Amino acid sequence: MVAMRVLLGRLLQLLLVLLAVTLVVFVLTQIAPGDAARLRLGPRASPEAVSELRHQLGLDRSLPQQYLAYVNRVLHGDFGTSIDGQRVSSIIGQRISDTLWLLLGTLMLAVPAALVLAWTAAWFRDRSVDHVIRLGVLLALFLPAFWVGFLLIRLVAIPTAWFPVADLGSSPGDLIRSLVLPSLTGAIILTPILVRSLRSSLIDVLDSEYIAVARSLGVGGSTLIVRHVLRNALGPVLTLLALNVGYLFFGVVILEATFNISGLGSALVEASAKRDVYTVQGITLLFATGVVLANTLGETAVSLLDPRTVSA
Amino acid sequence: MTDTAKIAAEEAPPARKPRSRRRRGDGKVAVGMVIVGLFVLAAVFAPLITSGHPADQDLLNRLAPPSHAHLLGTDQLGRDEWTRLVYAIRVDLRVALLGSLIPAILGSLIGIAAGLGSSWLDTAIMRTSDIVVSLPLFIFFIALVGLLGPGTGFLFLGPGELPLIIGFTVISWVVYARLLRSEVRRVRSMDYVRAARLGGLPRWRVIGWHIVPNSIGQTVVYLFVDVGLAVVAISTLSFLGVGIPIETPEWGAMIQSGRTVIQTNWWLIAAPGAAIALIGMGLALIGDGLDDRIKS
Amino acid sequence: MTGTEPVIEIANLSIAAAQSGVTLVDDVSLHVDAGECLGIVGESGSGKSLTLRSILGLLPPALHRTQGTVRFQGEKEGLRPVEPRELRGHGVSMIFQEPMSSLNPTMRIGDLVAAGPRARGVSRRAAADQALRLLAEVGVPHPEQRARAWPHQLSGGLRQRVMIAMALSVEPRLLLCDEPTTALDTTVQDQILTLVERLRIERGLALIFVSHDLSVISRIADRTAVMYAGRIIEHGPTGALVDSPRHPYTRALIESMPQLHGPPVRLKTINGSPPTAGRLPPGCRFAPRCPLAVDACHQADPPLLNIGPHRATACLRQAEMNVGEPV
Amino acid sequence: MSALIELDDIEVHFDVKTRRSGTPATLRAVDGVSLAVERSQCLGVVGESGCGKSTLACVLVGLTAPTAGRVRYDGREIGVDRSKDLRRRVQMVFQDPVASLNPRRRVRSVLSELIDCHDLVPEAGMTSALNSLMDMVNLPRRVLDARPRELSGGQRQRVAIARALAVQPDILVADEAVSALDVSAQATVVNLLADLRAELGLTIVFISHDLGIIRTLCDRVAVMYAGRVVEEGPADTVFASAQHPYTRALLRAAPDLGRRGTGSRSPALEGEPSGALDVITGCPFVSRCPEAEAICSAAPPAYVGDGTHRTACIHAAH
Amino acid sequence: GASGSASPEKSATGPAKRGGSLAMSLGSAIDTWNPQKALATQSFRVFPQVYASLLRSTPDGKKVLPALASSYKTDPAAKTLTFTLNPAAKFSDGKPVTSADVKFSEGLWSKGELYGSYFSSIKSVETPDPKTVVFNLSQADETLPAVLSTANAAVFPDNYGGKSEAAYWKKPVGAGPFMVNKEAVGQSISLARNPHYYRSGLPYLDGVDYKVVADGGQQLLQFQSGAVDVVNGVELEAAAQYPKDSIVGAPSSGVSVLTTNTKSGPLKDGRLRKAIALAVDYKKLVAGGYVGEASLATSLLPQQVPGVTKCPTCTWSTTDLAEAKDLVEQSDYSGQNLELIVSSDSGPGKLAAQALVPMLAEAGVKVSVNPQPTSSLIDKLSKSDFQLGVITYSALAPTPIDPLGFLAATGNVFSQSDPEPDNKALVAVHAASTPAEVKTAVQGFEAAANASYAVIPLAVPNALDAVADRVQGFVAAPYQAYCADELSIKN
Ligand SMILES: Nc1ncnc2c1ncn2[C@@H]1O[C@H](COP(=O)(O)OP(=O)(O)OP(=O)(O)O)[C@@H](O)[C@H]1O
Ligand SMILES: Nc1ncnc2c1ncn2[C@@H]1O[C@H](COP(=O)(O)OP(=O)(O)OP(=O)(O)O)[C@@H](O)[C@H]1O
Ligand SMILES: [Mg+2]
Ligand SMILES: [Mg+2]
Repeated sequence: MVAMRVLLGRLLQLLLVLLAVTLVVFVLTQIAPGDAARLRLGPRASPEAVSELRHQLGLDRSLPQQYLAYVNRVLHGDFGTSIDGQRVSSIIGQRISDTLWLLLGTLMLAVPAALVLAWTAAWFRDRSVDHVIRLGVLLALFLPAFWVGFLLIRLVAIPTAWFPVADLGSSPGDLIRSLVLPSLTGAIILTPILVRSLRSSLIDVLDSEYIAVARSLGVGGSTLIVRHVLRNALGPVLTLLALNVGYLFFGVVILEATFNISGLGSALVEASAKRDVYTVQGITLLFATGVVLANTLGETAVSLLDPRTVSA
Repeated sequence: MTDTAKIAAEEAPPARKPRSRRRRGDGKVAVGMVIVGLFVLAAVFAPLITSGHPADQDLLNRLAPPSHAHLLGTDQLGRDEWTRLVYAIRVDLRVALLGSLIPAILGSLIGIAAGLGSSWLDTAIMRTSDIVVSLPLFIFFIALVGLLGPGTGFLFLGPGELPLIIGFTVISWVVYARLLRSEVRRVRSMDYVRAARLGGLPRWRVIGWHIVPNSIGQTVVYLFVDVGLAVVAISTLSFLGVGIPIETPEWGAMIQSGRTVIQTNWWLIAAPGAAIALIGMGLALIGDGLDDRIKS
Repeated sequence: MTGTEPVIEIANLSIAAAQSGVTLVDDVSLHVDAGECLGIVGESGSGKSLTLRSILGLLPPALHRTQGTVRFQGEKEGLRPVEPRELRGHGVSMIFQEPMSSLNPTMRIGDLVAAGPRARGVSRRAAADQALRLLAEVGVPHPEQRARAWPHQLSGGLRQRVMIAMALSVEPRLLLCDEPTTALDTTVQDQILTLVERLRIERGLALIFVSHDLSVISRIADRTAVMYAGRIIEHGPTGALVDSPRHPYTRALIESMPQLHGPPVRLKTINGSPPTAGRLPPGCRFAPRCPLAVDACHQADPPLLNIGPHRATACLRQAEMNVGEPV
Repeated sequence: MSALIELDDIEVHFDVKTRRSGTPATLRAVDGVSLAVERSQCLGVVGESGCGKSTLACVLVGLTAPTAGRVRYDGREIGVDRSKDLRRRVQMVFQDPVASLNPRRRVRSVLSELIDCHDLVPEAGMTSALNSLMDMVNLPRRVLDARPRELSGGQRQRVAIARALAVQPDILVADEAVSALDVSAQATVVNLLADLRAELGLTIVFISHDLGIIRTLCDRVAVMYAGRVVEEGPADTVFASAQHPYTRALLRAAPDLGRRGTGSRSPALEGEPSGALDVITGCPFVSRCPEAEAICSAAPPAYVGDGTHRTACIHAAH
Repeated sequence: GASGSASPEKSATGPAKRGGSLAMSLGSAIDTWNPQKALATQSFRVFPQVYASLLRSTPDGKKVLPALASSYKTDPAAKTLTFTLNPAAKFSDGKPVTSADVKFSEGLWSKGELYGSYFSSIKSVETPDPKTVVFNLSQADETLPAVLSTANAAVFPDNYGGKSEAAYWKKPVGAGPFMVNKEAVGQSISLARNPHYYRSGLPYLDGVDYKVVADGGQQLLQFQSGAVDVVNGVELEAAAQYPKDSIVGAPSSGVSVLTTNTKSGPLKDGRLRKAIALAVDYKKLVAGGYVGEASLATSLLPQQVPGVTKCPTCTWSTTDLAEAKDLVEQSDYSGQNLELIVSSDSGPGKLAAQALVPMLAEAGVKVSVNPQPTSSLIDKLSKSDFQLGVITYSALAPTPIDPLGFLAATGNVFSQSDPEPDNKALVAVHAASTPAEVKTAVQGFEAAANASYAVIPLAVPNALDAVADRVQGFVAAPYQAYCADELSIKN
């Protein structure tokens, strides 16, 4: 009942944010110089052809009308056509899998690593292990991802020739091998962000009286870690992850550029350089929706996990 | 002997001050200050510690290895890498600083307004910031700057710098606003603030002397980290070809252009990256140290 | 009380901060007999909680025990030296001050009370049943219903009852109470104290009860130890200790307490404030504030000396105090 | 009656959202309280947590606007938006010694700021004014140059009192001003307040849950339960012959050195204070009252008693 | 040209074997499948794999060979050109190539906005029978066979094989050695063996996978890691990073030019344009901006192209800083910043553009470099939305018609300068019957171009490809039109 209510509230907010997203994306592309029709048809097209296409694209209508039409199109899953004359939805379809693989790879490395490091640092807090981890985290926080990628390529990929340095493989084996270095790079960037907050939230939990109580009752080992500590630290981790999804997407864009992976990120960079408005619109909208969904999912999970907000 | 010991003991609290003065986090702040200080000094006295101008080319002496004349060798156009590395501090730090300070000030003002203002203002600001944080702003940023191009310089800013600063402002005011709002709300209900109000102090004085000074601690801490992150972001964006023009000495662009010679002249990539990480860490150490200090 | 075997015996316990090496608890020795309640009273920061927590090895990571042994009377064997982790969940349990923060917010009441037995290997069913019995025993109304509730749904008094049920769930012989009633209202404090007393009698529990409030201690404790700046400075049967304190600090403590009975009097005060750990004065730590202090008091820290059956004090001038200035 | 400050049927209701369903509800923090304090008198207010003591204090000093009712100062009605001078006359000392002082300001600047603000002494006299404030609260003068973190809890609380005194108030409202202190520091502060009252003729409203301190310090005492005053009268009468069953239970439940022993007895009172959210039609205490009768839950009992001692209980014998 | 041109051909070892596929990199995406509209050089590297023309040339471009046409003959007056189609010539869908297809295609060629002028001498096309095509010429045209051997003269199925025009250009069908299998626009093109290829037994490869790797550094990495077998157009500055023997160079048919917007902005002033030309230190530019992998330009048209000769009166590649400064002084230029656009994708120019900046600054001209992806560069150039641009254009056929035609079609590389000399030269070359006449026409054009300084040749960059060891049969092709049908994988 209450869970329903939480969910409904979230959903409402989600709609609101998505509306804002479409508005931002729309404004974004309005600011862009150049005329979509002219860009599409090329320099040699006749003015008649251009104005014909302008009409077809609805560019001759008022801005609010255009916006409504745009939202309407998007709602019907129509993201328009790129300069190259491709359906934006098919570009997204082609490219999304690489991006998802990268996200998955990065998360699969970063989250466990962050848990282990944060746990170690929190458990041995203020001892040398903790200091080393914190210093390392501090340093890693400011490593430019693309630079780390280059170094990995130069120091690992080329000498060993184990890992492909571009594209994601198609067979499972190749895929995994080609994901190793990009994911590692992503994890090197993401992990420190997670560790920093995770450590302090773990310390909060470890220092809390209820952990002392559990230990005083002889609870220990994995029960203590999982049931008593992690359960309580999970909320902050999820919140943090959800909050960082936008940053994570940015990271994936960098990874794609660094390792020449043709996912959505590189498509976005290419398209915006080409002033390919519809493609930019489609991809940013997709990323934004992803972020908003992840946020909503994270927040909902957190509030569902916390009995204080849900239980009846 | 015993007498002096006794006196010492009685005066203990004030006399042993030095002990308490060296607070937690001082070591970190010191190390951070040294690192950042060195960078700042290098930027200020760049002409003294480098030879020539960062744009000076020596096309006949391309990709020279490190030597006495060229501490880090030369790049593809025969420009002295060390000189570019040092002059890049000016660009990167200037943009990062402005790109963090402006949102910090703006966001803080908004945060204070939200924390102190009426509840509908607070609601309005917080709802807006809710929406803003749930947007992939960096993605928008790439799209926007990519679509708009770098533009020309503005006042003392070089080409491409103003869009970056504006972009950072749009992205990070939210963090500051939220941070300060919650701090202001916390401090606002502290008894000493209520006491100040009861004492009849004017509203602005309560805000300026009691609420704000006690609220901005975390903001300052975050500001240091944020400047470091901004340096990383600037270089990342120019790596993606968004932002600062290529001929400007800028760490990200230097790494990007060193990419073709990664095999032979790896230091052209290694040095700027190390500079980014180092100054970031210096800034973060100061921030962390201040944080320790605030928390202890 | 006399003649019974002690349940626990703590000898020469010292606790220091790991980094600065500052001693926070200094050479504390205690013992509690079966069914007996030992009260520890002292001002904030005097080291009461640390002493108690160190028994179960629950010191904060920045602190560690520098010396001292704990000997515990097992169920079959006699008094023997033990390590803290042996006592956790076996023979000793503890109740804390803040009933809210002591309960894991993400676990239901029933699971919380069952956690101890579960850790000892009791089956889920049996532990759950036991939890219900315990909840009823500590006076939680509608235990079946409450067992499914979350901690935040309970009032302060109920939370503390749940905490006590949790402590009892491992069938302790010794219950450590760290200011369990300080955060509670007067009437609820009264209920909890009554409950603890009842349980102690019914279950034959030994108690160490820590409080900064001598009146609470005087209500519940058979014997009382007074702590000051990390040391026990006086120790004796509660009645005797309150009626004729043999340490100036104890006396000052009593005199500074407002009374509900007798004619209202102006409170007595103690000069200065307690020393900070690490900046102890030479000699007796109370000397700088002591109205009776003589030169000798500033020279060396007086040891805790027995001055009669079950009574000890760490004051050079205890003899004068016995004769008694007007109390 | 020549009351210096008077509360007339004060109600403070908060609109809150219930945690369970998020539906809005009204929380009756203070529910019809009338009190009067005469000049140089000390009124003690006791009651359990959440009964509305702090809210009442905030109404007195003008930090909270009452939902209904009037506050009168010296016969004049005063609201929340008080003039600077009026504001100065009612000062407050807070509970938490840590939160009650600005951690970034030295004692001197905090005090002189307030004195400045009201132009109470000429610029030249500032130092001596500050020194005499320190003397007044029995603190060494060097405390003026200390920061709060360098002071002990008792010292801080005395600085907080000095701050209140700096603007030369007529009334001091002390909200649990000593509860967070150790007994020895507590005694110092209680004595200080008693002295100030004697020396300066200060009027004091002293809020506490510690009956012993109230008894030591106050002339009159008001016992609150669930936002209402259930009994009010001269301290010695109330302590000697409490009329309300709740007051009696409170007295019985309070631990006291003079009444020791472990003899197992039943608790003075069962149950816990009900939430302020519940709608109360009759006597708020009815659910816990050992003497409750059917009529008690029908309507709130009227006060019985004489001009000095009144009790809101049908059983009160006056 | 140190590393490159030393080994023009990778020595073939052993007999070629069938099977396998190769991965090749492209420095930028192809801009269109329609050769009549293609501007990007990279497109012309892909076209020969998919399309076939009536004729083809040897890789070095020196000799014209039969292709879809098994033979051709001219009448004595050289006014008709009669082609007999190879009976084996089939499109990749198995349909035979007929004279109707050629006639249809010719219609497209001569209508082409960019390259239509190449075919201006073709008056009409006759198809006496399915396997014979007769081109009636307005005049004798020596250059036509060379033009007909390029992708500009690719043969498409009549009426697009029944498809709509748009659908056809999405996935075209040609008679080349391979056919389009899968394309991810802007990223990769996967070609599969054409089973109906007219040269029997060829191609050896089962497929070719092109992928766009715009970044020179990435190209290198991918080549080193074996992800790419052939790098088409090695970025000059990365050439030294490749294994020595993997680089294959060919005499370049391209020129790197600095083009100016002569219609608007300060560069309307010819004096400023000349000043810029004189301010450049070409030797240093070649050494630094082209990392030594180039030679000095002596003409605006590619020097390697037969018929193009050095123009004696031209001042290309001369430096005179003093005069440059004077000219800047005299000009209307008021010191504002000029934007210099250049392709950010691999290929020569990015470095050169940056190298130009201080040289021009010394003469008092302020320039800033703005790299753009090739596609938006072309876009900006063709909209005259630029001030300065560095681009490299290449001849696709061994005749001056090709570069001249390109220059004319693009308004003198988008400079919008007076098209008169281009057209005049074009007509003259078409009409020329002796090499001397060609020479005169070309030199007249050069002189006019030199006088206007609308387009300034900067250098003749080497065309370098990197070829992995396992590739056999790779031959460097100066005219880009390298056909992969003889490529194979070593055992
Ligand atoms: N984690 C810690 N690190 C350093 N010092 C500590 C730590 N925990 C406690 N202390 C110090 O140890 C001393 C004794 O603390 P303890 O908690 O035992 O006091 P207490 O008598 O229980 O006081 P209270 O009545 O306030 O609970 C205090 O001076 C305190 O400052
Ligand atoms: N601003 C507010 N908004 C909502 N509810 C409030 C607010 N302030 C106080 N309350 C509620 O009003 C009731 C009375 O609170 P108040 O602080 O006056 O109690 P108290 O008697 O001072 O308690 P304590 O002894 O715990 O200090 C409580 O239930 C409290 O939760
Ligand atoms: Mg304690
Ligand atoms: Mg209160």
